[in-house]
Amino acid sequence: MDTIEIIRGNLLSPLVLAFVLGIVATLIRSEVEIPEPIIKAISVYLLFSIGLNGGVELAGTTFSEFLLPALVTIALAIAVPTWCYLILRGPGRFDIPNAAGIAAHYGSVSSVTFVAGISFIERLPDGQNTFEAFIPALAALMEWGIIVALFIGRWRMGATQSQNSELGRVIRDTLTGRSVVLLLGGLLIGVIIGEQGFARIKPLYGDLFRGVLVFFLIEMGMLAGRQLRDFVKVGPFMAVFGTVMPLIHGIVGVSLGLLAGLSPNGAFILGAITASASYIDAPAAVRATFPQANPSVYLTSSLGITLPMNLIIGLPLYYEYARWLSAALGRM
Amino acid sequence: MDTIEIIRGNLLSPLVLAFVLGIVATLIRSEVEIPEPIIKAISVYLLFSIGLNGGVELAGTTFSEFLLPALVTIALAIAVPTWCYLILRGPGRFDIPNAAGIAAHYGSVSSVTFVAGISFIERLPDGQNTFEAFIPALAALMEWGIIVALFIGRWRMGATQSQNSELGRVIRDTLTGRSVVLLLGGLLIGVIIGEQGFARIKPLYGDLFRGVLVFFLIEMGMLAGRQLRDFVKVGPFMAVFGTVMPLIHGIVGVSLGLLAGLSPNGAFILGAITASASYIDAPAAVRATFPQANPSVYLTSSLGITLPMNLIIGLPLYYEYARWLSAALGRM
Amino acid sequence: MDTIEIIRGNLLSPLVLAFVLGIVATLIRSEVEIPEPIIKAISVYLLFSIGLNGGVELAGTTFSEFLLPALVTIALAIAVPTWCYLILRGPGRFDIPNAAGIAAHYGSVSSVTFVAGISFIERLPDGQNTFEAFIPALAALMEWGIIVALFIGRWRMGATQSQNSELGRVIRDTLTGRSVVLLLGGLLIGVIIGEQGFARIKPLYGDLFRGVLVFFLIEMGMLAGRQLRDFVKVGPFMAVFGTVMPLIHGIVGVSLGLLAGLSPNGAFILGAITASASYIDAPAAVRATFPQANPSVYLTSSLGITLPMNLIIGLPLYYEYARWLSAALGRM
Amino acid sequence: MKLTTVRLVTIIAEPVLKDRLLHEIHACGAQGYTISEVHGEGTRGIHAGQWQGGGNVKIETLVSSDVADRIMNAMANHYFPNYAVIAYISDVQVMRGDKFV
Amino acid sequence: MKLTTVRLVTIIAEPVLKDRLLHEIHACGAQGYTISEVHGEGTRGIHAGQWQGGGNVKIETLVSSDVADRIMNAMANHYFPNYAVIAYISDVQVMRGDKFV
Amino acid sequence: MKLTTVRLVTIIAEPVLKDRLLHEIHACGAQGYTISEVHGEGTRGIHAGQWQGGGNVKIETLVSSDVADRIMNAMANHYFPNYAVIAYISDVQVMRGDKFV
Ligand SMILES: Nc1ncnc2c1ncn2[C@@H]1O[C@H](COP(=O)(O)O)[C@@H](O)[C@H]1O
Ligand SMILES: Nc1ncnc2c1ncn2[C@@H]1O[C@H](COP(=O)(O)O)[C@@H](O)[C@H]1O
Ligand SMILES: Nc1ncnc2c1ncn2[C@@H]1O[C@H](COP(=O)(O)O)[C@@H](O)[C@H]1O
Ligand code: NA
Ligand code: NA
Ligand code: NA
Repeated sequence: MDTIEIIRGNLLSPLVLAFVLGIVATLIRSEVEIPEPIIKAISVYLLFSIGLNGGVELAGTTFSEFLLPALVTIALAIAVPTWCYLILRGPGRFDIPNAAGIAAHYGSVSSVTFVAGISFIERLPDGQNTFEAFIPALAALMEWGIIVALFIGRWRMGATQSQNSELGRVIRDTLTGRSVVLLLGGLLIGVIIGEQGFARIKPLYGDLFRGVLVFFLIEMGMLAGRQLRDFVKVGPFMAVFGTVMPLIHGIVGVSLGLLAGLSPNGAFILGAITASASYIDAPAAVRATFPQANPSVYLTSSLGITLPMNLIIGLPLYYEYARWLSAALGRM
Repeated sequence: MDTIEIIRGNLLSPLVLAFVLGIVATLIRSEVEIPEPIIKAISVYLLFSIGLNGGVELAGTTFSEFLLPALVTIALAIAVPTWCYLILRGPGRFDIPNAAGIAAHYGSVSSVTFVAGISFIERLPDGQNTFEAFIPALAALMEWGIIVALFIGRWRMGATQSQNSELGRVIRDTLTGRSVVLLLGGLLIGVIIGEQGFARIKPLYGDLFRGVLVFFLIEMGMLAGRQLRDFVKVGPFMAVFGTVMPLIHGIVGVSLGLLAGLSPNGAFILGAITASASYIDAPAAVRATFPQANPSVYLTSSLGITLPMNLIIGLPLYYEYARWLSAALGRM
Repeated sequence: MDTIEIIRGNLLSPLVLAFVLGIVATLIRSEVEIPEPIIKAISVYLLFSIGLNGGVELAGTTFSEFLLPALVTIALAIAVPTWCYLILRGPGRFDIPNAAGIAAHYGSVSSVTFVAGISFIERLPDGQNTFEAFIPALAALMEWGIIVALFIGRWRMGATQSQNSELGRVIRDTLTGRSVVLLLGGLLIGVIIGEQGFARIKPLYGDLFRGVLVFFLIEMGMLAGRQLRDFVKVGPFMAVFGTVMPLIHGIVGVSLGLLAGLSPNGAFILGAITASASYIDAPAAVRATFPQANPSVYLTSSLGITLPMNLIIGLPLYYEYARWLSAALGRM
Repeated sequence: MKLTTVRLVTIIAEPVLKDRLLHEIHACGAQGYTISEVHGEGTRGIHAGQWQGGGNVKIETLVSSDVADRIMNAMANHYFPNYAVIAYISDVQVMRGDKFV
Repeated sequence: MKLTTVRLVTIIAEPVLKDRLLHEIHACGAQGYTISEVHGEGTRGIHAGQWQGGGNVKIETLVSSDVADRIMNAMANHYFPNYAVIAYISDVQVMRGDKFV
Repeated sequence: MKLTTVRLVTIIAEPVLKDRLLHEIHACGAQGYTISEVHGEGTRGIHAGQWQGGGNVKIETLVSSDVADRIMNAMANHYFPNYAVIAYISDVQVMRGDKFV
């Protein structure tokens, strides 16, 4: 009942409504267009803001608080793509490149889902809307999932020299990728400038955040809408995979997060990260390493199925689960 | 005297000054450039904001309050292009495609004039700066004027089958056009999220609105400035048409608005919408349906003559007239 | 000690940190990308904001207060390029086109350094963070340095007719250039609308200013980073020239500013303007007038050496010097 | 390496025509196309897209000689009279010619 | 369908030259042009537009053989020595050849 | 005015290939290149860049006949099988042919 309330609250939040507006606009073939440079700039802004806000709060966090969640995140970045790969190869009957390619998507992070998860928390009443300041660093660590998946694929295929050099390039690109640099760079700057330095730039990086995210989600909805049309093409297996796996990953992420000592809110965000499927960094990396893999499959499932699923019902579910499990553990 | 004060106040508002700066920059061939993607994104933002703000206020409005103004707006969307067409064919001596093309422009809505009208009201002191929340829906209805004009033209020409299919496409495009989707989508989202949901995105969609509009008007000024140079080409008839017709439409729109029960401010905005000439949707639709019509004429008159006229002297006039007529009616 | 504190404070300001983030991102070849249209729009915004804010404050300034600083600025716009030219021809052993080209850069204004200087002041505690409202007009005057340098070059080369017509075009372009139009246009609009008119657009042109500047500086850092790589190519003479000349110009600018009656803060900003080297208007003008001059030299030195130098250590130095000299003069 | 010659048809048109032209070339038998945003000036005055930055679209399509002729005829009949549009053909060499015919 | 052959002159140049080149080709007799934004690299090092994203402009103009020669000569005399610019000519076929000459 | 004929190789490819293709053509002996952003459709379905606006890159390079052959072979061997990419060659005339060989 309470859960239903939370799901309803999420469904009727400006974020999800904007996302749905975007989907609808695409389905009725309306010509609402948010130009690509704007979208690129907004994603830089969102990631940098999240880093900054985290950094400002970070003061006082000890390394030991961070250590366990970081290890858990690394474990997830190894385990999730691996087990996705196995499922896709086994029951999924995909060949190696496709299995590794899809695993790379589900093993890494969708910035939109991540940002929406943070915004989900910030929407809560005061006192219930805080989470660990180092969360952006966890999101950066989770990007490693891409590398793990590609590595598995390469290894199973017996890669040639030239393909390995391509993999080397992908590893470098992932480590210096946009999200990683902006999240960690923002975090560091936030730590250095502190509350006081942040105050003067807060109108942009704090007050506007949610409004900009709503704007961004109109475009994300249009993107997802375009993929939705290809829904049928991915086949029943991927339709189920794209809906069920994120739910499982979300549950696992939340659980491990709580066990690693994260607050319920922090564990919720870790769950959202784990559940999310990348749709920017992973496609580029997979295309470069496994050109044989079919982009229709991994793009349609991550953008057309998993992204809407996570935004619309995933987030409130992970949140409720985090609260429930935390209460249950507290009672133990 | 009071009217002159209002005109002066409008002339010296940041909006009109930014517009004039844009015109001047173009005339001295300065290279101030606001890139196209920015302008596109800003117009999405402006329309969506207006929809949102309207939606948030809409709670409590009954359908019966909306009905009469909506009917009046539909009547205007039919009458204005029709009578423009007749004038352009008669005294104007234009051929059918040109007459219908120009009528499509004056029969529909310029988003800039609409947004500037709303901003005109919001600038007023508290207590005098409210208007009916459903106004964005009226603007969306008025877009139908394009279809009416094109329909008249097609009918008078005895259209071929293929041309009719083109008209079908234009009708669909108008109904699912950017302005309509953003205004109505924003309105709906605003209704759903209410005051409370809006509070967190207000820094973007409320506080920044006027500043962004000023920025936008610099570019609009440059656009109008470029058309102003072609002023001479449109000939004396269109120069008079582009100046006088909006004034008449403004007066008519305000009057009918008041009779339909709108507040003076609401009637003023309906007047501004009626007076305005489209310069985005109409040109595209006319070009697609009547390629024979000369774009120099309809673009120069709507952008180079009517837009500046409305922004600079039209708005304060319609406002004063709305106040005067409302007082006069009140006295009846 | 106090100076070191100020330098440290500047180094750890969000502005400089964002700039450094941009440099680092480039050096590790990260793909953070802020698209060009965004950067163009932001620079329009920054210049227009500065003009506006100046204009709003301008009320009450008498022409006589402005006269002496304006004359000093004009003197600097003549003297700085001239003496740069002589040094570059003499000890620098550059040919005429290269000497004039480089002089044009150091004789005019870098908007980033100018804006960062203003932001440096606004960061100070209340009561110490004001400066003369007409400062944007001084920056616009200083743009003339480009013309002076090109004029010297043309004169020394014995220009042909066609080359003179090119120079004519450059003069016109400089006078109607983006920075000049936006600074002066903003100033004028600010004067007209006053505090009251500004209040409603302040959320955009006031509150957001610093945050947007931080965003902008990420890109400027990437730009400087790309030039840094070419550092070695410019040779030892330009490396010294690019570091030392700005310092001298900063000292001279501050000193003359104080003598002309500017406040220490105002003199500091005049110093920053004088010290800065243009990297947008000057390159275009030089390329058009002296195609023989080598762009690697003037771009690398102004963007790769002088810009970071000014932002990182120049600004706090000029500020400290302004305070020190003002105190010393006060004691006389 | 075997190269075969195919026709490259280039169309430069005002943006309002984009969708219709793509439909047209497809109907004439083209298997693909490439579009870029350009702007320009010709003998016709202002056109409806011009205030949006003077933009035109350039459509390029590699086709067989027959298809090229069909496209040129369609252009001449339906577009040249009323729209700001030009079209031209050149010969280019490709590797797997059958991909384009 | 009658096709005539005209010359397509393509110029790729740093953006600072844009207005001058348009003026130049017009003076040589071109009736129109199409511009696109490109970027690239050649034998010359950095040029003044390069930091703005390495941008160049590509100007294409359909002209008669005479005009093409005049443009190439103007390029060789006024621009090749000091600027980052290249130019090349190819033959293309158009329908209404008189539009371009 | 002496004009020499060189080859213009045009490659249209999904953006993920950009850096590798530039490297490839350089290795084959090209002295320069020009890139533009385009989008398009061909016989292959969606590719990874497509959701980013359907973007492709178009790479043009003026080269000698030998280099053109080497580039086409490299394309056929390494890229045609798995990527959305096409390539074609045409002849163009330039003034200082030695700049491109
Ligand atoms: N001679 C030409 N060379 C290159 N492009 C041209 C030429 N003439 C026209 N164009 C292009 O075709 C578009 C339409 O031309 P027009 O129909 O002559 O106005 C122009 O905007 C240019 O982009
Ligand atoms: N071989 C080439 N093929 C294609 N484009 C070239 C070539 N060489 C130069 N360019 C283009 O022409 C511009 C100027 O070349 P350059 O004068 O050699 O620096 C470059 O930025 C490229 O866009
Ligand atoms: N027949 C064609 N004409 C022009 N461009 C084409 C053609 N076929 C493919 N292309 C371009 O090459 C890209 C890749 O094509 P494909 O490998 O067939 O999917 C497309 O996105 C188009 O930009
Ligand atoms: Na994941
Ligand atoms: Na109207
Ligand atoms: Na200077």
